[in-house]
Amino acid sequence: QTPLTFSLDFRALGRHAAWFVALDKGYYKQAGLDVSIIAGQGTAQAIQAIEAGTAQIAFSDVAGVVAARANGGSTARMVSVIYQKAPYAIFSLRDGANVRSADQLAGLEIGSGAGSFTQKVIEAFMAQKGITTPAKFTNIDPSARVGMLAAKKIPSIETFVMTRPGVAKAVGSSNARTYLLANDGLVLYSNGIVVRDDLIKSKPDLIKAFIAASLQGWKDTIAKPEEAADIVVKLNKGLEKDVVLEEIEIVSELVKTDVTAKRGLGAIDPEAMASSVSLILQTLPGAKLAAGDVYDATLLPATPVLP
Amino acid sequence: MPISSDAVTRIAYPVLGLLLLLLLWQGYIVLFDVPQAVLPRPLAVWNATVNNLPLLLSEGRVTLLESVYGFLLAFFLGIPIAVAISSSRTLNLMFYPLLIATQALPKVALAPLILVWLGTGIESKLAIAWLVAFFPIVVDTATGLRSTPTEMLDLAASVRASGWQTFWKIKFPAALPFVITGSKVAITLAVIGAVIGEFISSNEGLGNLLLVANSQVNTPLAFASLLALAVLGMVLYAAVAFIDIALKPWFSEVRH
Amino acid sequence: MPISSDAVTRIAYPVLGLLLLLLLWQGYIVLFDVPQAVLPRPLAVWNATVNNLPLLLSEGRVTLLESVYGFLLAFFLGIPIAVAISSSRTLNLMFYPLLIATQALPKVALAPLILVWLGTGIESKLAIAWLVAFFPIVVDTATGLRSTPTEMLDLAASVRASGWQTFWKIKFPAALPFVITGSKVAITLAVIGAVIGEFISSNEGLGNLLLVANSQVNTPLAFASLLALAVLGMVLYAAVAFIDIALKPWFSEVRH
Amino acid sequence: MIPAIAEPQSTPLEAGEIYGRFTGVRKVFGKQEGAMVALSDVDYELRTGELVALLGPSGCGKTTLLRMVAGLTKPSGGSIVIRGREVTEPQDDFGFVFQSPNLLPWRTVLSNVLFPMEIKGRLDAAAKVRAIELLEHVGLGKFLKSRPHELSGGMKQRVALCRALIHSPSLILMDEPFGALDELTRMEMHELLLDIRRLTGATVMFVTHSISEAVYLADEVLVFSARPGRVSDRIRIDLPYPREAALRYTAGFREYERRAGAGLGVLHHA
Amino acid sequence: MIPAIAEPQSTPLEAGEIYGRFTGVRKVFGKQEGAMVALSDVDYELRTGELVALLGPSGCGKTTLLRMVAGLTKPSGGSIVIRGREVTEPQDDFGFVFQSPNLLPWRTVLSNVLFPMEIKGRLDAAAKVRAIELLEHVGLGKFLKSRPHELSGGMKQRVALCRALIHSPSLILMDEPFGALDELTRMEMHELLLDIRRLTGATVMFVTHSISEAVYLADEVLVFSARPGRVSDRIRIDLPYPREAALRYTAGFREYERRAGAGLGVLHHA
Ligand SMILES: Nc1ncnc2c1ncn2[C@@H]1O[C@H](COP(=O)(O)OP(=O)(O)OP(=O)(O)O)[C@@H](O)[C@H]1O
Ligand SMILES: Nc1ncnc2c1ncn2[C@@H]1O[C@H](COP(=O)(O)OP(=O)(O)OP(=O)(O)O)[C@@H](O)[C@H]1O
Ligand SMILES: [Mg+2]
Ligand SMILES: [Mg+2]
Repeated sequence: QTPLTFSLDFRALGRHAAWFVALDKGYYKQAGLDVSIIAGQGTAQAIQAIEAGTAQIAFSDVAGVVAARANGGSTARMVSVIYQKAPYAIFSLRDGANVRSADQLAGLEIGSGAGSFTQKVIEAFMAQKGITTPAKFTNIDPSARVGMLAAKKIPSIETFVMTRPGVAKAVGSSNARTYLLANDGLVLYSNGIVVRDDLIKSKPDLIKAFIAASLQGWKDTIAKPEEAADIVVKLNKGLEKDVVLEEIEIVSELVKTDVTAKRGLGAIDPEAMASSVSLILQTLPGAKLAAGDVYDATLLPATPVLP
Repeated sequence: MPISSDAVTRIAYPVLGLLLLLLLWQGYIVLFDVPQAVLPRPLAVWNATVNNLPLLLSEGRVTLLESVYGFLLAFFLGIPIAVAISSSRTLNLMFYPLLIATQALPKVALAPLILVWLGTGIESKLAIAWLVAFFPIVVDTATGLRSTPTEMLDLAASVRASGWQTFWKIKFPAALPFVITGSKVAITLAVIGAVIGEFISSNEGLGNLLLVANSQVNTPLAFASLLALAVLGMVLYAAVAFIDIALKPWFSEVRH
Repeated sequence: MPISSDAVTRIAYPVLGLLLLLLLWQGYIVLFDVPQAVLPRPLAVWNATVNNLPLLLSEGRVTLLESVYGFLLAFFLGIPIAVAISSSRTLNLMFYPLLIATQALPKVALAPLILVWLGTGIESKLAIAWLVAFFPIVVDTATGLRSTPTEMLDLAASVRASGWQTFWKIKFPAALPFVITGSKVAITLAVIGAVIGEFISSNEGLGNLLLVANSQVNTPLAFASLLALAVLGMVLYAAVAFIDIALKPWFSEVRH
Repeated sequence: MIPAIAEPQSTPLEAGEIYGRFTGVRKVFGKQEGAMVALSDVDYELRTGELVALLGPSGCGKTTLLRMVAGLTKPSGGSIVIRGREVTEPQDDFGFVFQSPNLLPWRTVLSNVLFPMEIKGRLDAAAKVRAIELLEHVGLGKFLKSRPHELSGGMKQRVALCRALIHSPSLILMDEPFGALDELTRMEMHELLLDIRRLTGATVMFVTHSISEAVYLADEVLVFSARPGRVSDRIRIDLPYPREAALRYTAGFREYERRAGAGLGVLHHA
Repeated sequence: MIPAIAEPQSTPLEAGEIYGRFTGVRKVFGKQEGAMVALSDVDYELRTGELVALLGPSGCGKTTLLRMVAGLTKPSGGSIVIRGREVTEPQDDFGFVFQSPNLLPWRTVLSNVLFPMEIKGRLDAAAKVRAIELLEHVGLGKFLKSRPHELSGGMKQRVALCRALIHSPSLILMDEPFGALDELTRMEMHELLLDIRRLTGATVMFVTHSISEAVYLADEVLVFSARPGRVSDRIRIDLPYPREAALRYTAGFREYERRAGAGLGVLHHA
């Protein structure tokens, strides 16, 4: 059994069910891995965790990998893309801004995070759509965003689409409006499995084993969300099962796409990756990187794990 | 029976204060139609508390221990630092500025460093609780040590007390009121420190519960965690205040 | 010329302390091969500082103002609270526990409430800076007010000083060393408070810059922001310490 | 002689009328067990304009009695009635000299003396002139701007004396005011006190350990017995005013000293 | 008489030999301008076993001189040599009674008295017995467990006295030790001091404001002039030991009193 620490991008929530399924069902153990899952504080910090050695594997995003390589001298690399669709969503109230299309973003006030990558993505997305009037971003801490929307102190907020059940609870499901950029033409890879170059070189088999076991977890989760939800709730304190279940359903849509249905979960499409990286590079003036620098698709399972 | 009536007011007034707060809270929600995602009603928080009592207790225990250990660390490392600073001008000039510098830094920002050094276990939480809590102890103790009445120092000098003896038998007892004042601030900061530690990396504790509840927009549970933290803070503060009261006769100059 | 040589040590020692720290820092990186994403080399931070100097200065100015206003708020609201608490047992019993409770709460967790009440402008930042900083002032001042030497109170009573006069002419001056000690802790906490305020909602300030740099894993710039915060904290602390030294003759009991 | 002190004062009582009445005054410190009777059964009538000396062994309750008269502590039993009203709090026209100088360390000598006037809202030019005159009179004219920690023990006590006199009190309560002074200064202070008293008609109660000081200054000497303090002797001093230094060596003076000393258990050569 | 006090002590010097030598001792407070000469030109030879009284007007530098002898302050000029070595720091076998009682408020009376023994690592049963005996001797046997704030001014001063004597010092420095005491207690303290001195051969320097106390106790009285303090008179008191109360009323005693008084500017009836 090889001990292995895996850092999430945040503390454990419903969206992370698959990893716990793989753990609880013993997929990691069968692969000879003794995995411990630790909480993270965002995708950037997850990369810092593998750089620092507190974890060997991270759940982070392409944008994080690009930025870390460009600014921080990092050698992080994505070896499997889990969120094939970017989870970036804009929430608003039906009786308020009621954002349903890209042109509504023009001049819209959006509650966002300081230096948030999403802001830049939204800007690039709007540029793609030919919208010239920029949106107005206001920095609001993630913990306060939904509240501010509910209190009608801000017309719209951006956050991961997995927050939808929370937003629905806060403003009433009949009044919540979700606008997922990925459903309106945004092509952008997001979270996936990230490791350091030196680990790829020294222990490729270990990574392969981890990816394969994890994808098995994802497959099970998508197939049996109820069971997955029970596992997460069992292994993590304070989670509400109905919210967890909803999150699993939402996240499944990001993971199970037409592409992965054919090529298997976690697959990396070079073209999609290239356009993702070029989009990301637009947000990082001065950074010089090729798409090939940020990923390695050779460690994916030989036989695709189909959902 | 004056003692029992005193005991009654000692309980009644804080309860009254709490009731007042609850009333304001409820009134505010009703008046301004505040959504639950911002501020749940007192009753909803109460229900969340009752329903999650075992969870709150077990998580509270974790945070309690982290806070207490962090405070003890702050105390037993803070006092020597205060002593060093107030007795050696060189040390003071060399390290006090750095000490102040650590205080103006947001501890969350130091998270990656601390995690690298101390890992994701209890050590990193203690380190943060310590980092957050030790400063008031250092500043207050140093002030106390520097303001020993000169006559007392003359007394010590006249019997040729060593530096060590002057410290333990004169300066430190004379500074105790300052030390305790610093400890009062430090103990509540230790709770904050423990929570920050949990924010940075933890799967347990009230801070973790708070974040989890928050990210599910489960505000009643989030507020129940906050409530538990508040109670924890008050209990710990009360413990220090109790030591203060127990030591009062030692320092009493009061005439009846 | 003893004055000038004293001035030299006053500068030289802190610089020495800083150099020592830099040496340890660099040594640690070299020895343990720490990646830049975790801890950049001093030189990288220095370069980031120099390259972003105008930015750091302008953002620093924002945070400086927030900290100072927050501290002033904490001071001018903290003192009356300390007075109320140390003079009225009822108020003390009713509200002190609640006060302590606010301290044990992570201020970040109160973000939704504060933002909904005060919006995303400067008010919410000041509120948080105040909330973080006022407690040491309250606790220290209250302790100071409660430990006025009884003979001085007898003196006030004997000339029939009103409560107000006793406060301003006896209790407060006698408590000043405590007030200043509390202020020293409060001023560094005010910086932290301002940064937390910026974390919660702001498009400017060093806290904001830190978040931006962090989210881009631009660690040299993040550390440059931290450095700027540390300098800010030291400058503000020095300002309070200066007032302390200026007031010393007022309280001097020192024999030569 | 000391014009500034002559500020006349409107006392509603004629000299010789009863100014204060002490009935069964008693003071106990501590709770039931461990209680300590500091003073008991003090009955006395204080007449307007009189100067009463309290003489007694250390720890017999002299300070305690003075504090009760000043309204700084309440008796545990009995009552103290001043000008017809029971004392429950300090009065505006009382002046108190504490046993320790009790100066405010953050004020200069001059502003310490002016403290009572500041409190009473009478901090005018006249008050300052008077304070300076008083300080010059006690030999501290050069120390107006000094801080308490720069003074010797006796100098501090003299500042405290000036502070108690600044507002021309009608009742002056003094707790060993001259204990820390050398004989010469002390004698000058005696004359100062007698002058003030003559010019303002103030009533004075003062604690002293010096038998001859008590006899020299007082109209009446109250001798206290040891713990629990009780009045063991009342000695009326029928010596003429103004009293002069030479008086100290007369036979009559010696006899009073002897009697007071006997009350204290001291053998005094007649 | 007081067995506990009789603990003999190994003094390397014979009685009458020179114990200390003061040469041109001078003390200035403050910087250039605004400097205050507190004391100057003090030349004196202190002999082993002698009891020297310092008498002088308030603020003339008596406390300052005593503090310099004790090694608590350094002279601004001149030198103080004790037992052949210049005083630069306090000595083990010195005992100091401060002008204010200076008790530690957090300690009981008994443990305040034992403080020097604790510091010297000699806190044994014998020390405790001795402390209790001393306290009983000064009339505080019932207050062993009291805290300083429960004592009267004179009681505190007596505790301070016991503390200075607990380690049988060979040089006892006392700053107005009996100022706050009533005459009877003061006389008892005088006998205590003379006993201790006789039994241990200790050398004593003490400050007092009482001319008769100085004459009664001392082998030699040093009279100081007012600021800046200087020795204006040295009066050798050739009265027999043991001195007894009756001595106070002899003509010889009176003559000494007169001379000391004259040095202070006090008119004393011969
Ligand atoms: N706060 C207190 N608590 C307990 N006992 C006290 C307190 N204050 C005074 N006493 C006791 O009351 C008695 C009388 O004290 P007081 O100060 O009145 O004496 P005094 O006559 O002024 O003595 P002295 O001449 O020594 O100043 C003493 O025995 C003292 O121990
Ligand atoms: N720390 C100080 N700073 C400035 N001046 C001082 C200081 N200490 C004492 N003095 C001055 O030195 C002089 C002598 O003081 P000292 O205390 O020795 O007098 P003393 O003879 O003991 O008087 P007393 O009998 O009143 O106690 C005084 O004029 C005093 O003002
Ligand atoms: Mg007294
Ligand atoms: Mg003196």
